[in-house]
Amino acid sequence: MDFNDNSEEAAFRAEVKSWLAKNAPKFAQKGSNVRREDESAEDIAEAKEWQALKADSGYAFIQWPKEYGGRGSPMQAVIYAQEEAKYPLPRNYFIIGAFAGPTLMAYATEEQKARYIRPMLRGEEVWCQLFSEPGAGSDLAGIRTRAEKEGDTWVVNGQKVWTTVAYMSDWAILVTRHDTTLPKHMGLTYFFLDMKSPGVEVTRIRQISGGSDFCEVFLSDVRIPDSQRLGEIGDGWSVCLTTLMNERFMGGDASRPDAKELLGLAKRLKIDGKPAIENPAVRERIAEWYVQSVGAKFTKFRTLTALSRGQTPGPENSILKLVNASKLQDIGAYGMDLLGTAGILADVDGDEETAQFLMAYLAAPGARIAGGTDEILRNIIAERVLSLPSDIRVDKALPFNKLASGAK
Amino acid sequence: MDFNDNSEEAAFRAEVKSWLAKNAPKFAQKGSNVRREDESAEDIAEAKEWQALKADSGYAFIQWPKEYGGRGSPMQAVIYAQEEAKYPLPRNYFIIGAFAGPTLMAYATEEQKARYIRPMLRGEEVWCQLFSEPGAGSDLAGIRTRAEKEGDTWVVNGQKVWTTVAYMSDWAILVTRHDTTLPKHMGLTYFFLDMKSPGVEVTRIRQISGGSDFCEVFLSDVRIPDSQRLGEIGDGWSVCLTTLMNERFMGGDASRPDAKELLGLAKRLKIDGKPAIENPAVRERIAEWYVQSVGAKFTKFRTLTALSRGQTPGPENSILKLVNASKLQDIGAYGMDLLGTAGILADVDGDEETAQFLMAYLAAPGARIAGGTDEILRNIIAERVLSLPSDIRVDKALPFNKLASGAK
Amino acid sequence: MNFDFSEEQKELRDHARRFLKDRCPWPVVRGVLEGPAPYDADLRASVAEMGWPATAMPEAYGGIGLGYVELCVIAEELGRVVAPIPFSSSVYLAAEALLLSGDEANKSEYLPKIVSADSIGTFAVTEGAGALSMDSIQTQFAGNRLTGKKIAVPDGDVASFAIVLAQSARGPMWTLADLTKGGSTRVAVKTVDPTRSHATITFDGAPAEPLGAPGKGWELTQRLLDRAAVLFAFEQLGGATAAMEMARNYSIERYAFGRAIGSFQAIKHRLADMFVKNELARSNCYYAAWALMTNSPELPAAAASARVAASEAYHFASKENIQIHGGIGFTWEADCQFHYRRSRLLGLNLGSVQFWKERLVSALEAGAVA
Amino acid sequence: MNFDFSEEQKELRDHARRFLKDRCPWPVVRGVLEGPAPYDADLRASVAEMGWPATAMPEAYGGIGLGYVELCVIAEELGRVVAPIPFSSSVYLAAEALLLSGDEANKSEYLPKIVSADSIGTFAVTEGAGALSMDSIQTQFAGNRLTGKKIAVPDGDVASFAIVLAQSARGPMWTLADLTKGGSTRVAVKTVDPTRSHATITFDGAPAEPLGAPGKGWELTQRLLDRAAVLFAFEQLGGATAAMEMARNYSIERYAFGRAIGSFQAIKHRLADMFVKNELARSNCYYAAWALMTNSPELPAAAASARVAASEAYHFASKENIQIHGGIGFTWEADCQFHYRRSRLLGLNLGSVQFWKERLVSALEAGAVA
Repeated sequence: MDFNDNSEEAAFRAEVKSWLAKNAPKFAQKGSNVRREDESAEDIAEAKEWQALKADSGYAFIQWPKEYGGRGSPMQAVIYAQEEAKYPLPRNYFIIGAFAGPTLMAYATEEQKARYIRPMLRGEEVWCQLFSEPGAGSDLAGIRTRAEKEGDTWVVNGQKVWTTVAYMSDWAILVTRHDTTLPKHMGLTYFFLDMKSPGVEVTRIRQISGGSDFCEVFLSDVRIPDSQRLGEIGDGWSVCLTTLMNERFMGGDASRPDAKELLGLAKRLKIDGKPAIENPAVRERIAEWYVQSVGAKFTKFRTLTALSRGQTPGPENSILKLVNASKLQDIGAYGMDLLGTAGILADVDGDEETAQFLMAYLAAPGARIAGGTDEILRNIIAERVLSLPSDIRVDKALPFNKLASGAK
Repeated sequence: MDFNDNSEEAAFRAEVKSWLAKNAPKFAQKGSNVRREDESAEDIAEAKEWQALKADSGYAFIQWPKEYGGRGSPMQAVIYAQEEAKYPLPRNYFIIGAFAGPTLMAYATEEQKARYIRPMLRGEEVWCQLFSEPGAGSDLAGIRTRAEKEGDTWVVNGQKVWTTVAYMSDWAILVTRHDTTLPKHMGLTYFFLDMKSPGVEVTRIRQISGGSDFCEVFLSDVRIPDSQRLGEIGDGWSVCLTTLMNERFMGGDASRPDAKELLGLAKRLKIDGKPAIENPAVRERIAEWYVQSVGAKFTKFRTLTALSRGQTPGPENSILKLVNASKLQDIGAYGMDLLGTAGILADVDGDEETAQFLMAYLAAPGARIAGGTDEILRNIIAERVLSLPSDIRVDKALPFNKLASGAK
Repeated sequence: MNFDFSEEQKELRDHARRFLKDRCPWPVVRGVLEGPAPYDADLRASVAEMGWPATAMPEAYGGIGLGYVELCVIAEELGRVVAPIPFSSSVYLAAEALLLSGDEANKSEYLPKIVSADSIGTFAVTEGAGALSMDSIQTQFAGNRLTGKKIAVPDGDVASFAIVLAQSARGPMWTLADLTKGGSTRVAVKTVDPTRSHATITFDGAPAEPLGAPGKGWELTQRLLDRAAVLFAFEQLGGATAAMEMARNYSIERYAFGRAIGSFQAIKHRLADMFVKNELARSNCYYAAWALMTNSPELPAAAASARVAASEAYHFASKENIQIHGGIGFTWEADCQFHYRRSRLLGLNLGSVQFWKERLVSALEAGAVA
Repeated sequence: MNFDFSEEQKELRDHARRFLKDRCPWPVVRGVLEGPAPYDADLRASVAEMGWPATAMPEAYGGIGLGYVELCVIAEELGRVVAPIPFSSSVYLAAEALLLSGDEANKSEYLPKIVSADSIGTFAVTEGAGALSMDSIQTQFAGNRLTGKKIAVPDGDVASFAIVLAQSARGPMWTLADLTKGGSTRVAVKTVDPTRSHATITFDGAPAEPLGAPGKGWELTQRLLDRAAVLFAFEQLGGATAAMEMARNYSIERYAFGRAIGSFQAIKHRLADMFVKNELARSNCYYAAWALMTNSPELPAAAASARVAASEAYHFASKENIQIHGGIGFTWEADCQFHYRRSRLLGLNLGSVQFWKERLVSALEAGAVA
């Protein structure tokens, strides 16, 4: 039991380090790995340039098969990501491609693959994913966006939401409902789509935290050639599952502030004239979150170990977002509590170390929902990991248009 | 807003106080309100004597209608109970009668009422309730005890469980299934039963805590005359609901140890050489449980206020057991934690004040289950108080013998 | 036993609820969140017309002296709608401070203006991060002038006077500063809840006068905190109840997997937990209202208990309300954020829940308890 | 990255699991719960035959020196079945104390007896209620004799020797007392978990000898606690996992309302929460096993972290296992009680979870952390 690379991994890491040392600083100087709301055309151009350079050196979408420009190695993808994270590089707008790509690989024609995959890998064309809808979030198969066939063309109408990078995307993957009289999962058909098509309108969504990480996409009589259908008519759910399987990438590290930042805050603040860090109640809280934090970190190491051994990672990875999102919300609120009445201030004398707790408090509700709500994640753990029976489903057999649906 | 009796209540309380002052001490000397496991025949005789005295003075089952020997006043019942609790009186074996009685009042013949209700009120005959079964706890309507009609007699076979005072009961109320081909709730029929009938066998159940508060009752070819049926054949569920409605008595006070006992413990123990009560982490916990404890206490006061005003109490009362049972478990475990390694001892130098935490830890699992599990109580709050939709029911329409059922 | 609002109090509540439903729907709150105004002036004026600031105020100062339970009723309703007006600063803090001070001249001068809403008053105490303690107070009062800086002062940007806790040669001191008379600078600050305005006030030799007994500023502050905590707790209780109702209603309207999401136990039981926390808070709040009304020696314990229960109930209800709303819940356009912001603001305005847990246990040790 | 058991370690685990499934089913545990025997002698003998006490023991003392990760593997399996044998006292405490002491003579004398199961050893430290501190130690060591009283000593009634923390003229002191040589009285005591026996030991001038450096008894105790905490944490982890599996299996078998109760989200999500806590504990335990194996400076933080996570995971799993079983779960005849009792015993044996949270934060402050 150790934390070391095996010899192959060590060699790859050395190679990556050296490549990054040579290539990253130029971009790191200009860019920043902090998300910015209103990037300039230059920011985007720079990010594309960096992605292209990575792709040309075999460091973009490393988990992809070699024939498409990857290295077929999830472990090497992780090692690369670890090393890349040490540089403040341009924002990555290309992550949707990482799982749109494998969907194309599985379902597109050879001509389409030749046309789309390389520009996707190189970031020349940005892709987005038109899946969620206002009425279909946790229940993705409940989408209502209609696709109607007119000759060799499909006419699509509907509204999509929570679409990352839609405002700057060139192409999209899209799931639609082509037949409302079929049961829910059987009436779905999957396409890819030119985002510059007439009838596509994108607006950005503002979140509680003030950020705008997502978009709404309105589709009005958007025409898609049947050649851009992926999978058979009515086979959209299977195609979706292909995409989602590739979306299950490595759970990210916990957002900050984490237990360590709380420890830092407690060292600076006072309670009853004594440093807060000397207060046993504060110490207990720090201990609790530290245990979660370290537990999450080493859980990820267990997953990496499976990858490193060429095995399929175990289910332990499924706990990470569930743990980290609530921890973020709780630590945010508790940091504000430690600040006392001053905790309400968005900015305590311009001090970023204190402001991060309020920011976490405002951002965390999104973390508990985006990418699978707490409730969906618990269901997944219960059903897929512990093999418990599924919820009683009333929506599987009935025609979609006979299902009960609420006002919203 | 005050905590005072209104004038009518004050008058009744004075009357009760004076009656108790005159009558209770004789029994209080002999008895004890602490539950004992293995009461003697004398203990039982004494309890019956006390119950008869109460009944003859109008203080037994005060909530019952006047014509049956009560006073028709839930508020007066509460006031009496408050005053009675000040004396260590004999254990009360007669509580099942309090809700078996109203069921008889509603469904029995005049002759039966004349025969059974007064001995029930006076404690001459002890009643028990044969409802729950090993396979039907939270889901009472899932009971399997069979009743088959042979002429004017029913032959009953099955097993009941969690039956309070069955081992000393003279009579029982009983719900059975007379037809397994009908849907679950429609195949039930309700009886009362002589516990001395051939084929009735009672054994006591031992709990984790070592106590034996409940019994199992085995029914083997027990013959019950049809005249002892309460309600129509197939109407058993409605009759059950009558019984259960009367069972919803005032939620009890929290069991001890509560926040105050924890405060007491913390004053005596040391952490790092200083009294535990000076430790802010300990103080936070005490505060949290005290808030719950006071909240529960005053919630009960709000219910009493409704009774006092002649109104139906609000739903707030439904939270009490849910809050108190988990609090008991948590305080038990935390008290043991404060004791440190010595917390494992059933008996720290014969010190009852410390032993109560371990006892609470062992008793609390029962408190979270008996009389409605935490989960059933949350469902009740959600559905009856907040009017949320019921769970999806797969068991309402199918014949009972077609329902899925597990190994246990 | 008579432990509930009276019929008259329930009528007052129903009346206030109807009034605020009409006058303070979400767009009014959103207007203050997104616009430049520090509060909704129309709502403030209507509330004054209704006589709400006069509720518990003695008649001698223009009040109607209904009583504190009635003021609690009003507070709960203002909390329900996340009212964006300077009510708590003036009525729970400034007016209560004046009443506690025993200073007749100042009471006669300022209290009627609070009643008529001609003036906004506030209480300026916080000076830095961390739990409040007299050690943390640097503001000096000398020669009837104040020097120092107060942060996170509620309505500090719009108040015309402030009761200010300061150090003085005679010990901790309450002082009254007329903020319209110069010597102080106010800067509105951004907080977690922009629907209630806050400011930094810098006193640079601002004229002020002593309020209450010299050297008693810290004791008076403790008494004020206990009294205000009860009223804040009712605002929190109102917010917690409204957030629960919002989540409950959404869970019935919103369908997923062919069912109302409120039929899933994950949601149902979360809502049941909200109800439990809210009812425990309500019972604690009623107890505290009784203690405030009767000036009971149990007030410190009862106020702390209500404050703790209501802070935690509102925190839970407001965050889980967003969670139950799912994706839409954390958008700017949704209304969930109002409770999420306000619960944090109210939960910190008088000091954190930990601060109040400590006060509670101190009160338990001192002995006057339920 | 190689952060998991190796194939060999997994084989050891599977082998141990099969062995214990066969040799330590619930009736064996119940036999000790209900009977007069302090432990199951057959199981103890078989475990010794399997060589488990030798797992991490250096070959010089009769061990096979496989290593600490392997001992952790064994501990997890013993925890799963709530093994009613004096293993932890001898192997995690007494043997580790001897190894830490550096006392060759005693190591050579006692360690082989632990390996062969000829002797049971224990560590006697607790003297009263409350968190452990050197102040609380009254037992005196003078003139090679011990005087004092130790409570809640694991296997104190059946151990033949004990390492005893005492005060001495040269400061805190470890001493080794041969309990078979008179001068001490042992009284078995009733605890929350009668499947593991405990005793009060009164030393009345019992002969004993110093163990380890004089004056270093407290430091040695700290180091022993860190090492033992890792092994106890694995027992707790095993118990937590087994309790979760028990609840999971029952929730699939048990039907209510026409459905397996495991199809209700109230139950499903509780089980998911158990899984989450157990996986966090597992990851923390692996980290601690690594730190123990490598004698890392991170051991104090890693051990405390594992101890906290595993204590809380087992507590949660064991109590919610009963809850999911419903009525049957809190009967004496059901097997749920074994985990419920053992989780509390293990959670307190080395000091409470709060005691370990404090140790954790102290270690974080000291700096060597993940």
